[in-house]
Amino acid sequence: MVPIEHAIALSGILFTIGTVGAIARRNLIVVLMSIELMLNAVNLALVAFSRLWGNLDGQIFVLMVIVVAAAEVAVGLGIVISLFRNRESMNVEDVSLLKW
Amino acid sequence: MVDELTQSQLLRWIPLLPLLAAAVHGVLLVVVRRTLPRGLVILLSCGAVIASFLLSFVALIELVGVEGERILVDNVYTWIGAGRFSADVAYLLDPLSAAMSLTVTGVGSLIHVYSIGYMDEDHREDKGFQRFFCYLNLFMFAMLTLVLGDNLLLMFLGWEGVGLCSYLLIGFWYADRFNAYCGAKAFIVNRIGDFGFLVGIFLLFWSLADAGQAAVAFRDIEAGLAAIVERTVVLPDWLGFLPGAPEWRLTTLIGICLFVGAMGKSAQIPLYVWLPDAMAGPTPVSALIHAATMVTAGVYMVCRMSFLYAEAPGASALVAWTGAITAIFAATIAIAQTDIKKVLAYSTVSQLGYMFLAAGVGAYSAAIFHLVTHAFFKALLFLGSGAVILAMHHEQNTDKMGGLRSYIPRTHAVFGIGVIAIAGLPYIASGFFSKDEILLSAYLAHHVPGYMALWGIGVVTAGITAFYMFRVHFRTFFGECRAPEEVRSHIHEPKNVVLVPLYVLAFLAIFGGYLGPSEAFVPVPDANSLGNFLLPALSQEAHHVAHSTEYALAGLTTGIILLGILFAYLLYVRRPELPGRIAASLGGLSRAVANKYYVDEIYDAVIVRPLVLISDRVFFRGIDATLIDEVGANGSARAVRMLASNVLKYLQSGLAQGYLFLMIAGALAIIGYLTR
Amino acid sequence: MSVLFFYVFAALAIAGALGMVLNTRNTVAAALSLVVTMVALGGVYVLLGAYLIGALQVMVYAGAILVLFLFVVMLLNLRREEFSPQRQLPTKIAAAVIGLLFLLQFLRLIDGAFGAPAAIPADFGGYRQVGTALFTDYVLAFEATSLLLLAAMVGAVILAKRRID
Amino acid sequence: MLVVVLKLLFIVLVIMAAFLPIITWVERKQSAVMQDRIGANRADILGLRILGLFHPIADVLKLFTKEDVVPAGANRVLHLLAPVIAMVPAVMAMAVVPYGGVYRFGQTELSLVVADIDWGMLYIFAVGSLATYGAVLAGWASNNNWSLLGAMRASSQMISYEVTMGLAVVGIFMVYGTLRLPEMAIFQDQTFRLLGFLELLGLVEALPVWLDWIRLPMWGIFLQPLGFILFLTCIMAENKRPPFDAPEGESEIVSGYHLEYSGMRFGLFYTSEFLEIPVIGMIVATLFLGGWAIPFLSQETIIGFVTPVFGEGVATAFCMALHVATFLLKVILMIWLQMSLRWTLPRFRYDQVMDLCWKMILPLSIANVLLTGAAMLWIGGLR
Repeated sequence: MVPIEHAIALSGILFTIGTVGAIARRNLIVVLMSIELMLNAVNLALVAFSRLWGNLDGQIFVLMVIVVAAAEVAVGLGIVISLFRNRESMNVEDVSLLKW
Repeated sequence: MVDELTQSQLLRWIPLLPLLAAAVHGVLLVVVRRTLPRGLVILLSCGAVIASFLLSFVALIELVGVEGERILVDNVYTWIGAGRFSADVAYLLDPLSAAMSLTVTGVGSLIHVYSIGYMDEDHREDKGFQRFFCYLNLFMFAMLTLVLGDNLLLMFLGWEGVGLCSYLLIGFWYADRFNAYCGAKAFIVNRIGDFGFLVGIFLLFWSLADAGQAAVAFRDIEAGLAAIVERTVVLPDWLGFLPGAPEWRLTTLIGICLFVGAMGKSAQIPLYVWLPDAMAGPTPVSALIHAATMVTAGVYMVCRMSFLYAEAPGASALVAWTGAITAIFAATIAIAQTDIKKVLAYSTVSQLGYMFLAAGVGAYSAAIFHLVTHAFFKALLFLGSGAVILAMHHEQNTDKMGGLRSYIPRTHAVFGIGVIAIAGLPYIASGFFSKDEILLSAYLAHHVPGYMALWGIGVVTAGITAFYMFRVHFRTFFGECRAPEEVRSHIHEPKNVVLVPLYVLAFLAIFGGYLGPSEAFVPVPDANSLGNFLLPALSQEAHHVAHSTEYALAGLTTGIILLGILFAYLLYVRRPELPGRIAASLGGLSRAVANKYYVDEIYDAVIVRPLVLISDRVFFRGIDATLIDEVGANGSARAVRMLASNVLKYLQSGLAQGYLFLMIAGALAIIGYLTR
Repeated sequence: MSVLFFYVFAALAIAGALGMVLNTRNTVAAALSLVVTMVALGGVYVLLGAYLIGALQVMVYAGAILVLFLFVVMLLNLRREEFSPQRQLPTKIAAAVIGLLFLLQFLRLIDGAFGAPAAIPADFGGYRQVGTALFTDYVLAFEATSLLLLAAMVGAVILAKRRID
Repeated sequence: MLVVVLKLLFIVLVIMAAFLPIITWVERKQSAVMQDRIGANRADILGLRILGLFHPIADVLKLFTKEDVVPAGANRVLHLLAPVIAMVPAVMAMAVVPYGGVYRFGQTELSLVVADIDWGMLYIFAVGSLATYGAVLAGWASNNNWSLLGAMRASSQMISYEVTMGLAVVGIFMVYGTLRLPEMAIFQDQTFRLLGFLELLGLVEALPVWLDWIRLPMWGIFLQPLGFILFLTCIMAENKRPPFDAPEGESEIVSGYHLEYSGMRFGLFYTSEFLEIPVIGMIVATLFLGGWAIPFLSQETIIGFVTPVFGEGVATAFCMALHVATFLLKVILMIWLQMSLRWTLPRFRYDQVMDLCWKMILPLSIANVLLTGAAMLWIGGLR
């Protein structure tokens, strides 16, 4: 029997890693992947809780999250591509025009 | 508590039909911007009103058919439902509202028909014709809502509605600034009254709510009133001079507040000033709104709340005295007016005074009776004057008239009937019975302080009324014509569409009184049918008095009336030069009277100017412009801008990761705080 | 047995995640290590009784999303990161610190917060149960997601389309 | 445990050791036959060359002895890893495919499937979706633009066809009401009256009894013909062989993603490709051809027929063997079908491949789902 606490701890760790990656990395694609990782961590937590309470809603939520993630990736990569076309760069810091 | 009463789906259509007509007109005029052909307009508007008249008649028959408590209700839907407070859009037909609605719709239909002829020349001018009938129908709806509404809120809706329509119609010929000004004046003065009315409603509702009887429907209020009858309120010291201070009964206070509303709507001292100016509107409007129906709304309201006033002697006394003083005050002003419509306006004010006098002394049925008869003959008079004005090509000044008898005999006849009716000659005038009943009840009202004085004032006013009405009549129709030649050549009888309503009204003006004469004069069983019909709806105890006293009083009154007529005859037919000399000899007094005692000027100086000054200097320039706009709105905005543009903007680095960092940090902080 | 598997999968997942984040030279390698994480997570789901989710996890994430990532990387033909590998230190430190704080906070919160897992019916989390729930109670949300996907598709096409001018 | 291992060994050995070489030989021979050549008859041992049956062995020897080149500037690790990754999914997929029913010997029950999991089809899809990586990584790792092009073609083609493949079999799932392959096989063990639809349509009150004998096995191919065609197309496109070999496309991008591979690593790609052929066969056979089921001949019948002579144990074993044989037969049939298709059809142009997926198969499979649902509701309503 899988210990639920550890599953949730795992999700926390993955989420942390994803966060750090999303903050620290400059490569746009890697940032996107880190966000995916964060989403997955959340999914894991949801699944763990659904197992904990014996309630399927959590898994439904996971399905929704997966769908959203897919959509997000599609649009995000679209942005990446057009960005790369326009300024030949993958560096997040090169796209900081939208400021004061 | 309404549910076990007899339901009748019919009632809702009485107010609804005119509303529909008005809506059609309004949509066409405002949205589609097209006017119907004249015939359709007439068919629609007059059709709607006449239909609702017939409906009210049917409803009356249904009502008489009801055994037990004579009440019909029609719950349309729940208008406002909030917790234990709920106000329905529900219509209630009891004898009182039945009489009212019949009067309103009946006179209303006649005047609608009359307007077809009167507004004739407006129908080729821009949309005027249709606009007029749109307003008129809207007014009918509002008035009927006021009359038939079964709760205070609905009544208030109608109350405001009629105010709006009166404003719109007074300023109907808005091209002339003066008319627009008169409309505004009427509206504002009414607002003052409405404020009092509203306060009264709130006071009543909350005091009932305190007693756990929260209600707005009249019947519920009546039921719950017992809970607050004993309540008293302590007046502040600076009101110590008031009679009965420092402790008043709550009902008295409520009654006074409501009566303030009545003052405004029904043009009582001190809020009567708008009514004479309201004559700026078309004559049918003056007849319908400012004589027959709307201005009587106050009287109706007092009668409707009679159960309250019966418990509020102080308020009743105030009502009675206000009515009496207004009656004689307006009558004296009317003596010196030359504008025919102004005279009628002041006579309306004074007749309303009569009604309030009656209501004040507790003779509500008499008040309603007089209301009905007055509706008949005053409408007749106004329409008659309208006919005269038409004939004289919109000349209203009686100085420019005279001797019209020979030019327009029919109009002369009907107008004469109206004059007799209002003067109240026995048996041939509807005015006689109602006025006499009022005076009688005033004479018997021992519970009202100074009732003899009230009665005396009533009698004198009767005389004065007779005098000035005949004065107008003589000045208009007798003597030699003072009109300029080119006008004189065109004087003509109005069209039949104008005359027919006049005939009908003339008939009513004569025989309308037989709706409810006292047995003393018409010795048949249940002669005072209207009174007996009304009694159950009102909380009033019928008075019993020896016929001899009635004869004596009536005789006295009649004598004084005849005296007034005689004076008028002497002064304006026999010796037309006398009045000028008398006026000259009286000097200042006559000038004061001619200038309506300078009341408008006084108000202007004392209230209007200071108010305007303060509003402009202090409230507008001082508080609004400076404090709120500059400091409040712009100041805060400026502050935010400074902060943002100098400090906070550096947070927006454009680096998404920076935002993410801040977001996480914030989330951490919140979580840490919540789970500390 | 399953506990053992769980720890193996967990270790794989963490390793993959770290590999993804720490690999600053090679984007494809990063994506691959993320694939490892995804597959491992799929295993964890199965161990937690979410069979359908497990399968979908592998199918969607490992099978589609990450392939999409690789596809883009190849399309743009990013051999190595075009910008200097040395990063300004403060960002890294800040990220590390905030991450650490978050982790501590999280662990503090979940420490001993849960009781024993509830008893679950057979084929809990199987496609039948989840599907039933999805198409009865959550059908509206389901439809909404379909709309979301449509919008995302259109958006992606518009974004990535090469402007012809 | 042991049983599982045995099953695993059986399936792997049968497929890998027995099928693979033969398939390669068949490929050659069939092409030769279809192209009217005398092919694959050179390799000989001691001068005897039985229809070139030694060629597979020669191939293997050649591949092992060839030099193994890693191109300059390639990513070594991934370059090494790619072929293996390409190999794995095919093998994993075999785990859930039943090659026989459930048999009881005395107390013990033996079910001839390695892993009998409830969500078998999902498992297959999941594993299959991983197959993309092999090609993609190979193409990217070997630092060659042709390879890269091939890899990109491969990735997009496979992702696209995964979607449609999933949709194509939804109809089957609806009919069978399960995702578990053994159950599917059992379901297809039934039969149905060919002319039953006449009753359903109300054309006749009740069929005459003798017509009841005109029956068909309840195979997916009969219940879901459209689904069968679509699924076969998709799964063949997944295994990037002609006519779907745009990712390799010798004439355009010089043999695409495994351009830079040589020796046994190329061999691995080659093998995985050929390995997928029987796997596809197994899956299709299980889904659409009734798996191990023998039409009109249920397990009880066979056992009951043989038992009096040889006793129950033998009978069961016989039946088991019969079932496995049937299954392999069907698989071989499928392999033959794929082969002939591969040698019949020319290669699609790349855009045609994608159009076929998104503009033909996707709408058709959705339509198939809708039709199936409607039909099931209708029939259910009639029942």
